[in-house]
Amino acid sequence: MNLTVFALTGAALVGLGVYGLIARVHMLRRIMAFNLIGSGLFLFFGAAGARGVGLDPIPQALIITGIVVALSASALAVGLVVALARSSGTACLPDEAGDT
Amino acid sequence: MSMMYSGSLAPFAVLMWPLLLGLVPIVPRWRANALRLLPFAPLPALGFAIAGAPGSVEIPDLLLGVQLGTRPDTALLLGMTALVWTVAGWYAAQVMERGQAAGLFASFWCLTLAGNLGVFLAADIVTFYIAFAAVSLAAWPMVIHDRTRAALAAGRVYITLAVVGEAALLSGLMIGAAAAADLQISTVRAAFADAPFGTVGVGLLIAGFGIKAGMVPLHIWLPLAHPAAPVAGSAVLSGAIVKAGLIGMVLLVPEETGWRSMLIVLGLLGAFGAAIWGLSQQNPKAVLAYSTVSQMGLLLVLVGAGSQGVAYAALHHGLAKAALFLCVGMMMLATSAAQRRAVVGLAGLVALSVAGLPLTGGALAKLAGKLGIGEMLSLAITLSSVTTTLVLGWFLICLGRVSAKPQQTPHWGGLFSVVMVLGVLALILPWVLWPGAVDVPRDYVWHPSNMLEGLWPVLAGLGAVALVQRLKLPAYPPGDLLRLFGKHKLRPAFQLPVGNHGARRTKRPALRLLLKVKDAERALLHWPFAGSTLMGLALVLAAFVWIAT
Amino acid sequence: MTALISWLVLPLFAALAAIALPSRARLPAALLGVGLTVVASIWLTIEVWNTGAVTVSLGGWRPPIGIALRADGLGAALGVMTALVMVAVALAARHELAAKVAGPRIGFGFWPLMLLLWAALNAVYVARDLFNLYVGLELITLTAVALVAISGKAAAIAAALRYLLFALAGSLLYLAGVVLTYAAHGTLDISLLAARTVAPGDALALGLMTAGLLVKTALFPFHVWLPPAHSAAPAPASALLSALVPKASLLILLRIWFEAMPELATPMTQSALASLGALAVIWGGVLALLQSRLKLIVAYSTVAQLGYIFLVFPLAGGDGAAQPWAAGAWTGAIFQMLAHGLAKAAMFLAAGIYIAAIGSDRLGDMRGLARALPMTGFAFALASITLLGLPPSAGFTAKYLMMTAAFASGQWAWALVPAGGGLLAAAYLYRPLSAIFARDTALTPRPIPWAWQTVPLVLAALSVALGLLSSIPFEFLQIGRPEQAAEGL
Amino acid sequence: MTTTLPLLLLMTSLLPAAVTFFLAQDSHILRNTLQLGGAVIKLGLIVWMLFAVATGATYEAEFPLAPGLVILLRIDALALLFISLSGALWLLTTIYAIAYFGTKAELSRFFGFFSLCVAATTGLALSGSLISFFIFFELLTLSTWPLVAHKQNKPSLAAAKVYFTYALPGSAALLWAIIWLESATGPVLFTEPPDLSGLDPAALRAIFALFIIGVGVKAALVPLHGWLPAAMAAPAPVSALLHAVAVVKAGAFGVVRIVYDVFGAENMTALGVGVPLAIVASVTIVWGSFRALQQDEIKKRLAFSTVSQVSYIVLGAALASPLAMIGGLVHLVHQGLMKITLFFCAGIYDERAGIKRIEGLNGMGKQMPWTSACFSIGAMGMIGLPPLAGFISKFYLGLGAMEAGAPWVLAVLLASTLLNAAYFLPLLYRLWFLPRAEDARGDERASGLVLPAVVTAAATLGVGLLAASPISPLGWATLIVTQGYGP
Repeated sequence: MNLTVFALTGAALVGLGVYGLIARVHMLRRIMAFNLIGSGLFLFFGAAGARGVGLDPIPQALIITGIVVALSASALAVGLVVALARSSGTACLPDEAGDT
Repeated sequence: MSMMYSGSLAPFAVLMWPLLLGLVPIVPRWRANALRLLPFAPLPALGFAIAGAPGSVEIPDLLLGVQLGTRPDTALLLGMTALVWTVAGWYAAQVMERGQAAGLFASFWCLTLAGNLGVFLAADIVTFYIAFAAVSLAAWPMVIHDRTRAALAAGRVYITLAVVGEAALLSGLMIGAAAAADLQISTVRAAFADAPFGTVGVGLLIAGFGIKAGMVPLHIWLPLAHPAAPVAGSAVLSGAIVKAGLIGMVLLVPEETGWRSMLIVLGLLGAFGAAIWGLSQQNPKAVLAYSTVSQMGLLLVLVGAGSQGVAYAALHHGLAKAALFLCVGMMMLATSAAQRRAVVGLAGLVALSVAGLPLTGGALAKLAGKLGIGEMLSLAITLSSVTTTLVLGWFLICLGRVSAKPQQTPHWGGLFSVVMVLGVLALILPWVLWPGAVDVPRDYVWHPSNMLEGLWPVLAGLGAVALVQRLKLPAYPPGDLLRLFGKHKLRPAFQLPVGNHGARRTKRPALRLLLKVKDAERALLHWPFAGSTLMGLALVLAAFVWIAT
Repeated sequence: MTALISWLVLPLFAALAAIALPSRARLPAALLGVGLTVVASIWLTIEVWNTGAVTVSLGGWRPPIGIALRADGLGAALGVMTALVMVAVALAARHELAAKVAGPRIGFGFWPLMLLLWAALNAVYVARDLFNLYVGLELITLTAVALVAISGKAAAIAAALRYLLFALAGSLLYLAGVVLTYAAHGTLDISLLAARTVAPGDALALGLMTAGLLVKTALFPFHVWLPPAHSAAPAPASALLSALVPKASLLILLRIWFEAMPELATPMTQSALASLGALAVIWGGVLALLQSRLKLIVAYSTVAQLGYIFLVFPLAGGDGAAQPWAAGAWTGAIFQMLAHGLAKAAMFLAAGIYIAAIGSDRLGDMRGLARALPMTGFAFALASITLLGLPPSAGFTAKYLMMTAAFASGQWAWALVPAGGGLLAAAYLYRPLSAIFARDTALTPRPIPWAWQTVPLVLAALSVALGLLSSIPFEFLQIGRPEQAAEGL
Repeated sequence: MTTTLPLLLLMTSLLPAAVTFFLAQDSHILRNTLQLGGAVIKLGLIVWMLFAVATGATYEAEFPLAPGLVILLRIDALALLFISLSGALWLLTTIYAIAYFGTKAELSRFFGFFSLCVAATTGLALSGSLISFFIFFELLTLSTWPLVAHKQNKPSLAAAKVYFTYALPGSAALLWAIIWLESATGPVLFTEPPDLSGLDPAALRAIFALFIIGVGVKAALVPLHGWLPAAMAAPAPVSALLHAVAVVKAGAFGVVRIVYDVFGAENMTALGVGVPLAIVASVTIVWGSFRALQQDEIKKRLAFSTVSQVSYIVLGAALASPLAMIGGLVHLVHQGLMKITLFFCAGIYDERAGIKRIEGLNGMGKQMPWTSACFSIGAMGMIGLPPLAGFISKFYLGLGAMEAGAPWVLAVLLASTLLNAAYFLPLLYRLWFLPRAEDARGDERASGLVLPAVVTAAATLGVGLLAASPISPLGWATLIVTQGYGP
């Protein structure tokens, strides 16, 4: 039962993330949305891995790896956003700077 | 590798000799005096003919297999041609001015001569065609030799018709050869009877030969070209070269064909029409040219009627007509009244012979020609003597009007005697050759009815001459039909339409479309759109897979 | 086995060394690493050629617990191509990106990133586990993005950021697919998945993964990030990005569709993918036609060239029993990957030489450069021949194999794509060529060292030679080829 | 030996190409030695092979690329006819080109592509399979482009562009046809005709059409001929090569191969595509001559005359009767000899006297007698005047047309003869009979230019005069037809 809760929460997070990723213009928001989706997926993953008899170690390993990857990705992204903001004065992509 | 040749090389040598002489002017130093060689070019052929044109040869590797040889009639004409060319060559060597142009003239003279001999020697159609092409096309430079406006205009008409004739002839020969699956002239001729498109083929042949033979209405080049050429050139053109067309018809046009009757009709048309039209000319050479058309018309009638005497008659005409043209030349060179009288005398004699005065070679020619053709035709031929006498009488009058040349020309006498020999031969030779050429005893000539048939038209003609001398004749420049059919002015030079070199095409609409593509690209770049499309695609793909499984 | 491992770790160590060592030793270390890795990849290739596909279970643990690596013909061939490109790029970068020329940031950053990228690519070529593939893919993406941004120019950063945006979205989709797959089957090993029983969730998983990979492969209409990114990077980086990076995600697509879940392939999806490929060919070609900067033309041509490869799905795919042409189509697609990799790298390196010579890659400024830099011009021309798919280049071999398969399988319409695409390529490559080979020289170029000029020439020549000697590579590619590729899905 | 000889033939032009590219601009001696050496060796090999093949020897070399992609070099009689033509003319063109360019710029590039072009032609002639034919066909396209663009000025670059715009779609069509056909029949070798039963007639007709379009571009069949007149912007040796030896010939040769070795005459007739092809060829013949009549630039006029003349070969192939085919095949050689003579001379007029337009020719006969004589021979041959080469071809084509029951072809030949005369005779007239312009200059002090023209002109005369001898092109063509394609 609690597994389903985890899975549903994961799904919800993913949904929220997707909305943010597409609808938001500011790059930092998009990065956060990306992390939201990531966490959602990992939550779901964990729930999926915890089924059946005993605990399946693999998802945990994978999730940890995934989190690391996502972290480094976010780091690079933030770095780029900062650089962008420094060079062009805005943290939005050139063609979207206009719309909010 | 098959053997080089079989048979005797004599005919081949006869043909090669002028070609070799034709190469002489290539050496600049010899160019100036190349004219001296002209009289010697035809000599081997002459000897060959006098010896009775013995032997034939086959050279398989040359061209598509060259075959040379003669039959009685071609042998006759071969000899005549050689004789005419010899005398004309002599005249050219004596009279024409030396120099660069002379070298060119000499080369083409020899080439034309070789072609002219070739049409009588060839036994396969390829060789024949080549000879025919040589004799037609190589004569062009001789026509335009003087470079006068008239000469250039004449040359233009000449070359155009010559090329057209060549093309027609080639097509005709192809049709025949394809049916015969062989290149022998005799075989090809026989094959026309039941060849696919055989009739067309024969028609094309007649057109090709007709142009050369001055058949009405394809004769238009002749009255322009013959007067325009230098005298020696006119002599060979009118005397010998036109016979190439004639022999072509004799050799290749089969007896049983509807075209024959057309030949007769056109022949008669030429025989009388041209003679009458000749009266409208002032230049004696032009008058002679028209008389050539009319005489060729007669010969064509004989061909159409399948007479045996064609070659025999042609022989006489060739000699006589060449002599007449040379007489014009002598007249131009004559200075004293005595010389002028002598020329007119000789010309008159030859003219009478052409008209067919009894006991002259011309009379014999006419008699031989009339043998074995219908009553009506022989009557027509007899009648034609009237017009012939008329036009030649008119020629003599014009000849008398030729203005004398102020200063004396060297050895006029020698030159004249040579011309005289030619003229006399025209009168005599038919007597000598009668036994070999005509298969009725020579006494036939003395038959009173024949004498009468020969005499009265001439007398009538003379009367007519006396008449026309009185009344004022209209004077036209040569080139009858060309002018009739609105060929407004004869242009000397070739002027060809020059096309535009392709206009630039503009491709603006395409460009506008491409720019639209660029805008679309910018839209795709827009993340919200791109992102949602991406999610959409993921689901669509999933849906596809889902549906399928 | 040793070959495989060293082939994987050598570039990694070299990358670390390039970061750690003092600046003097950096370049030698990097070049040493490149050299050693090349040796390793040759070694691996020979091993694969002799003994067939090389399989390694890390730490002796078999799947599903452990992780398996498997170097088959496809992976090894891509590995060799990568090695060639890497060497060429390294040689070119030695001149072009030397710290004193390009500034300290690039001088420092380029080498570790390049080696890291190499390690990641090799990992993807041999990984047999969907999640490992994910990690490798992410590593590739991050290094690639960094390479784009390395110059630090505003345009470059914006391009890099957009690239990252698309790429991350792609990885999330892929990851979601992976998670669903694991949820359904409890394993991510390709070989085990191939033997699984189909679950209802597979369709969605496949769709998500495919979509994610399409973005990273820059298939139309998700190609938009590629041209700005590839043209903003310094030329050697662009060479890596265009020649190698998209191939990784493409390879994963092939692995999933042909090895892991072949039974899910259906005519509709296959032709959907192929149609996107066809559109990419046209769209990329037309846009390349509209560009006035050499690097943009080359970048858009990448979009177009990648499109061909997607024809493999209907041609080598399609249900039905053993299909003789399937092998041809599959091999043709891979030939296209290899040929394009070599040729495109050559083109970008040539562009780099031109930029170094005249400081611009506008076609207008490049007029008559063939006179000053004939070898480079010749290299560009040779590479163009490959991209046009003219014989005897490898591009032609690929085109020929695909078209034959199209006719043989009765789907001749697909043959229109390579045929038309070749003409389009001729159109958009003609402009730079005619500019380079024009007579009047616009700018006076700076002298370029001979050694540098030969680099693109060799690469381009290789892309042609691959076609001339295509029989051996053809054999090699059949090693460990998935059955589905042999017989059709 | 049997396998190495084709390779050697290819190498005699490939190696010079490869080396020449990397020669310095001013190493003239080495470059010329390479070029001439290669040409001479090749010619020697060809002559040797002529005798060997006449005694029934066959040479074959095979290189498998990918499956189905096999380069097969094979020497049969037809290949030998084409290769001996290109071999002989290549030598002459090389001599001519060396004299023509002297010490001009970019020679290493030029001669590199020049020999590459000939290598492609050689490969084309030796190709024993469709796919290898295509490969060399493409190589030819690529190696010719730099030659056309050689001058690098606006017109020649434009010409080169036009050339590609025609050539590449053409090759696309060709590749399409090949793959379509081979997907049903498997790889097609010229030795045994493929089994066409797998394809329905409609498809076969379409394939045939695609084939003809593909090679028709190079053979300059109307309406695919636009590139050829444009390409006259190239230097004279290139035009000579383009029009007489390599490109246009490759197209015509391709038509012959496709008609007789891929489809086979009887299939072609059965499909009813022979007559349409013959009609296309006829239209080309007439239209080309007609356009030539409108040009007042010498080389342009010659170019259009090529358009017209090359279709004689196509016509001969299309009529599919033995005699017509002999005519077509022999014209492959004859047209080459005559047209190369004309282009050599046009080049000499341009180079030595600065004459580009026909008005310039006035009176040049006296100024440049040798050149003008050669030009006249070439022109008269084109008209088809006996006993020159052109006459022989025309004669056989005519006979073949009657044999094939297509008398309308005679009308085409007739028209073409007249048109040829109409656009060539005026040139001769200007050369020999019109007075020279006062400012006319020009000399023939470049024996390297004049000699090749003289040789080809002599050959034009010779092949006509000795047509019936077994060693003449006609003899060889007859051999080919009686051996290979006899009914």
